[in-house]
Amino acid sequence: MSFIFTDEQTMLLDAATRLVEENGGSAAVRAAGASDRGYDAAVWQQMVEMGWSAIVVPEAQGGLGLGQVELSIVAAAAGRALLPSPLLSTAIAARALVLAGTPAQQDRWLPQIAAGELTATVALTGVEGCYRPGDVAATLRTDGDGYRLDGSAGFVLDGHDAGLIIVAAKLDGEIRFVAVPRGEAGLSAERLPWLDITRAAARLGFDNVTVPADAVMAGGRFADVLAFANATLAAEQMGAAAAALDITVDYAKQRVQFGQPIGAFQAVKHALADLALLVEAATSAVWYAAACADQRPEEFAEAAATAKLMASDAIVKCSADMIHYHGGIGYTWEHDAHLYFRRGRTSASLFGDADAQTKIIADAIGLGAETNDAA
Amino acid sequence: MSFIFTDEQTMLLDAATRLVEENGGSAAVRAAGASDRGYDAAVWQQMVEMGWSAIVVPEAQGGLGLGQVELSIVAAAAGRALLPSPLLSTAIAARALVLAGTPAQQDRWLPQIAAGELTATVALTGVEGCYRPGDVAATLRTDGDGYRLDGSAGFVLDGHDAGLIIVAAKLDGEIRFVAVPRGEAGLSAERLPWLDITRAAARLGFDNVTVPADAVMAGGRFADVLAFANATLAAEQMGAAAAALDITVDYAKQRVQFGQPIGAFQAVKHALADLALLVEAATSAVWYAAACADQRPEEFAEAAATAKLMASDAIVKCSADMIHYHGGIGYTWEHDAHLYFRRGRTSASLFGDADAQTKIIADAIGLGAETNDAA
Amino acid sequence: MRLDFTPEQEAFRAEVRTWLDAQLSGEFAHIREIQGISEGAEQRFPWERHLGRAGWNQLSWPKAFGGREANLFEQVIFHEEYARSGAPGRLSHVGLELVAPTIMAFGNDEQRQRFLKPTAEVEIIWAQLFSEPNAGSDLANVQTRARLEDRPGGQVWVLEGQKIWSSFAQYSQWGMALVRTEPGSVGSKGLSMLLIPLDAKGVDIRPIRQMSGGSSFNEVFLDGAETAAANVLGAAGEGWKVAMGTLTFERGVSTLGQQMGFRNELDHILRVAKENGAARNPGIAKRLARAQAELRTMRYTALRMLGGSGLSLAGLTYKLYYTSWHQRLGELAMDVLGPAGEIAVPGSDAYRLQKMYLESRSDSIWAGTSQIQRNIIAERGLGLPREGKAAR
Amino acid sequence: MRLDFTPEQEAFRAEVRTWLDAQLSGEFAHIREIQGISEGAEQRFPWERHLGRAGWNQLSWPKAFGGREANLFEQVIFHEEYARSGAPGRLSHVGLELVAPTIMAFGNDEQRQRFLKPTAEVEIIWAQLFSEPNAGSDLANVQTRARLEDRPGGQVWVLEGQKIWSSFAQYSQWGMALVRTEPGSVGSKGLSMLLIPLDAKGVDIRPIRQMSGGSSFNEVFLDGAETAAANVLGAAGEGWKVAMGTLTFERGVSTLGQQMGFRNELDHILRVAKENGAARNPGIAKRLARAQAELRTMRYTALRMLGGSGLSLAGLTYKLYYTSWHQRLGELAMDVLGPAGEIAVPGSDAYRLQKMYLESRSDSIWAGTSQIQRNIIAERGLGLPREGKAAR
Repeated sequence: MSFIFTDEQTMLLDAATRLVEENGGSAAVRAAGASDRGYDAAVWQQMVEMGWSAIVVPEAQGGLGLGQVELSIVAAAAGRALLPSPLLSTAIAARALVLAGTPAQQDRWLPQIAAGELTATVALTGVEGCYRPGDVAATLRTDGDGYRLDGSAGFVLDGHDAGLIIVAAKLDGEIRFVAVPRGEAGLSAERLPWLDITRAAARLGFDNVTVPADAVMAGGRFADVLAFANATLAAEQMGAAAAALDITVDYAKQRVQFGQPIGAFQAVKHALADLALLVEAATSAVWYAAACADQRPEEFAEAAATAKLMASDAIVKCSADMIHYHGGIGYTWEHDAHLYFRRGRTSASLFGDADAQTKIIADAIGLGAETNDAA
Repeated sequence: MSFIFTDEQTMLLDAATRLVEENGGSAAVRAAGASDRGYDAAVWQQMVEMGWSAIVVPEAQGGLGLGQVELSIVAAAAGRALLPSPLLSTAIAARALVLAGTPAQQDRWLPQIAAGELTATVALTGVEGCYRPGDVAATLRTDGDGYRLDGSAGFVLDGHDAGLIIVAAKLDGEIRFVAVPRGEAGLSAERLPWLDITRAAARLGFDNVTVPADAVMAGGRFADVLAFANATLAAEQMGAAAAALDITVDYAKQRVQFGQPIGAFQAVKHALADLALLVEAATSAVWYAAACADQRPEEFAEAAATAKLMASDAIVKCSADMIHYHGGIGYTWEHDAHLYFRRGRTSASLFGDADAQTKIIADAIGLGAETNDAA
Repeated sequence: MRLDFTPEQEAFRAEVRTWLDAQLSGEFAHIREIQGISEGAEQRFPWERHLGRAGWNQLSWPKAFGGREANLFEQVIFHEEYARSGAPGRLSHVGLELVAPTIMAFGNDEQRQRFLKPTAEVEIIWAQLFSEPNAGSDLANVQTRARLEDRPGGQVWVLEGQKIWSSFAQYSQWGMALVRTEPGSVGSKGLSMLLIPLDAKGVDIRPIRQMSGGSSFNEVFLDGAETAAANVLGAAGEGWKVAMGTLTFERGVSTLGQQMGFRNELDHILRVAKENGAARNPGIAKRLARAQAELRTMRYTALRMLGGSGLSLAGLTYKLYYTSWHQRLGELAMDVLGPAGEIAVPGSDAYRLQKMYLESRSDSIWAGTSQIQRNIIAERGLGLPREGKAAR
Repeated sequence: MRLDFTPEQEAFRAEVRTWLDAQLSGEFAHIREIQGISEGAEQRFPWERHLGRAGWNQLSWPKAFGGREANLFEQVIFHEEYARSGAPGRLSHVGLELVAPTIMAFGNDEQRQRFLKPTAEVEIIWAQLFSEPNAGSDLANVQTRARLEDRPGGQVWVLEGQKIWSSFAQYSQWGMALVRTEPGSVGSKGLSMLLIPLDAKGVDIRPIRQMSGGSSFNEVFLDGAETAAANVLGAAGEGWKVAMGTLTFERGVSTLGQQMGFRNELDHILRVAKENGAARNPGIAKRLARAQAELRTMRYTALRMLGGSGLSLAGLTYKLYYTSWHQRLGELAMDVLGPAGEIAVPGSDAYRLQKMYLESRSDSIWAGTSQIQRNIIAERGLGLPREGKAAR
């Protein structure tokens, strides 16, 4: 049992922190978010060179074969600066391929992902953005030896740009993942005018898209893919929450009113202490979930839901208080507080909101039937 | 339109405040609550002499024919000191008689109540203490010219002592009130070991109790009686919340730590300011509900539920913080903080908890069907 | 404790309603479409001038200043009817609710004669120039300086400094500015309240883009801006007293109009919740019911505050209460919309409610932060001691 | 970042479990029935002495003092197994977790020799005598005085004053008292930490009845009580340094045992909620799930805090987090029970949970109020400046 990073993990954290510090910053993040792609390809190239696209890809497919702890380390670092990149979307897609793909599918796509030649994403929900199996709005039907895909998907991270989309679709009522490469006829993508302006999400349309039989994966891993998505997103949120707190603490030390730094007033001090509680709780929950992913799969569903719940609480509250304790300046467009605030709201609902996460936890403690009507 | 008391109401308030100050106090309240009766009969006699038992009794039956504002004035004054008396139970029973009783029933009972010769109470729920119509656990069945009453009732204020009990009972699935005098054969009463030690509640048993036909009242007023009960209880809660805040504010001005009164520390100051918000909100809601009772019956159900919700919030939070900001002393048996805290919890659930009140409000704003599963 | 209005008051209500209905189904029909506090200024000013010419803007003012001397209840009725009509809030709010009462209370006859009528008729739009980058919560820390200088036409005040967070200053002709007129003075001493023309040289007004995208606030740079020596409100050196007077006017009858705006927002959210099924989620339904309960409570608190005499505890708590309520309403709106609310297509429910959600974040900052409000409630309302001097 | 235990650690777990199971199904079977922190003292002391004689109380201590020098993980395992066994919390907590570490850190060899073994074996039960009526949050305001006087057998400290909130002092033979030994000194200067016998003349111990009905706390009146001159821990005048050392021991491995107690409470509430149908209320179900999530989180925070080096931010936040969690759990318990929970018949679910609900109200007061915790987190954890001196 150990609660500290290995030397390798510490090195990864240091390198990630450096990369993000060098490429983050308000202007760069805003410009990247507002660009057509939604991120800076040069920054992504740097991440690829540092091996981030290969972290969760098995060594057999040219990856690093590392775990959720390592993925969470880089996600948290990127989250601190809200640095846009296809890291999250691509890592979750890679996870989906590892979990549900056939060996042939894995051999086809994962080496390209590991090498940074291909970005990928997952399409897990309809346009309403809920994540119960019933909310999946893409449908597969058999057509000769293969299939056709119809319907739509919402809130697809980098969905207008990613080279490969792992789509959750219903086949005879069961959810299956299918790998749809960009450019497939009948696939349309429209970037959404999202509340979050530091990352891109798209609405996808599937209009009679041809899906060869060998593009359909095994079923039954929908909840698992969601859990990995949430565990990784939670790491990002935790990083963002910690940054929002740190920036606010720094401001409270410098901003003088009534002859002393506002951070010397108990009202401010105690509010910031309460935020520290949330950040520390998120930190504990995120690393616990990451460790479970790698070492205790039987606890992972609950741990991932817990991490998402705690990290959402932290980013939502820290960013709201970031605005407030900066005063008028914090309410301006030029200040970054609203970027964190926007990320707080959108990330809390992405891959399943607090109700969805508490439902998973309730299931784990035997309250499953009782909370069905709460979902 | 006017938002201030009339001269008569102000005089009533002053007199009530005086009576409560003269008869309240920690030792007197504790002794009265712990006595067999649950209150001090001499204090009740004073209240009777001041006309409190006659407030809501129509002039035709020897009462004062005053309204809910006047009743709330005396209830709030008693609430401040947690002064035990059959005021609340008797007033609600009188209301029930006015609302649902036949002229003969009113002429029989109300003059005795107004004169203070008879205390009364209402039995509105089963032993679980919920207040949906389905929770009524007393049943009427026809027997010759009259009826028989079976079943039980819980949380009956002064139920072991009151001279008359207005029992909500089901007759062919519909709720009817029946007037059951103490001493009726088959009526049993057991005082409950209640969390609230400054007032008495009992569990009643009905075992084949004879109910003459003329003891049964009109149906359909269950929700109305509950609304009056809650509006009156809310006034009491508001008084108690205001007292809990006042006592805590006084202590914060006197208790010195770190060289200054603790009330000079922003942390304490701001917490007490937040309590003031709750007390002011409760105050607004209570008087608004009282005015509606007398002047806008169509708004009364929602207003009473709102008053109960706001006043419960205030007493629950003020009393919890009363303990906390008194420090160790506030956690002792000898300090009165726990008396307010106990009253907070029990009064919040009495006559319907927060879920029940929000349900009434949701109905009023057209969300009725939607919240059925939340009740 | 009466809830009903007199027949005279009901007749007044009918008059207001009839007038508003006529305007809003006629010449100003388009005005109901305008949403958000920073939209449609070019259509709103003609409407607000129209209200002023009809006497509604100055309803409660003394007859000597062109008012109707309406009592509290008539004001309540007007604000209720105005909000019910769906017409937008006032861009001329600062002039009508803050500057005009200050001029009435502290101005001399000449100033009243000169400014009140054009203010009521929205020929002058006013900006409040109090806050500065280093004088936010700590308002007394004003650094903008004014000194008297001789000019051919007489003495003038010459101003140097920077003001910030001035609502609608980009539309204003005049500003009411709290400035330091005694060199070397500190804190609340040595300040004066000057009325300054904003369309003159030395004044540079720059709108600030707020996090919701719109621009209601401005920075105002004063670099040698001038105003006549006579344009001081109250005596020179008494600026702090005048400013404190202004701030008490913030809790006026217009709070009832604000509440009707809240009512409209809650009704909008209720409608969406019923339409999209969110109201079937028991947690959402409970929060909607609670929002309803608290809004009702707020209304009665406002009436208690306005109907009572002097500064009540209810009045002190009012701003903090609605701030917290409105921010929670913003969150509830987003939860009712669900993730779809994150996608804001102009004109959609999501667009309007998302804007409200974002804009509500400023509530706890302006007009005294929630921390300042709690200090005031605790010290003035509950009589708790001030902190040790070093900590103020 | 590893969650698994080594085979050696698992073997240790088996040893602990086997031993506990044997005792608790044998001689001490009745001990599992005891609930509440102020019940059944006469049965609990023999059990705690038994644990001491078997070496479990001093698991982590150096071998020189009779310990096993167990590492963190073995301690974690022991506390997990102990709590899982259903045996009650320790009345000897003060001696084992606060006094013994203080003696190890600040005592001399003679004191270690004399006190550690009997403390581990619960032959000495200790009271902590720090707080006073006017020294609560402001601990340095200690007024109890001690002066050295000559006696036939040598010099003794003679104590005058009053201590309060001493847990289990009614059972204690010795007390560790923070007293003022330099006449005229103020604040944290001039204090000493004395070890004093409580069964001597001049000591009057009066249990305080707490709002839940039980009596865990005591007032201790010292009126000429004496202790030998040698019974000072650390040097005379260094009492504040010693006291601060003691307070850091409060966040030890025993927090994990406390958490297992929380686990048992939550499991109890879950069982009741499933039995009485409260879990079908979606609002209740969500709160139960959240309590579960936060308890898991707390466990990992505790492990981070214990496994890290030095005083971490996680460690500073720990007490405030569990305080808030536990008080909310008390409220949740009552909501799960519904109004029936207000009727407490001894032995019932309502009785146990109502007691927990009432007792949880003290969590935010003792061992540093929540306000003191927030000051510490902000100043030591976030580096925020101290308030102006006058406000401290």
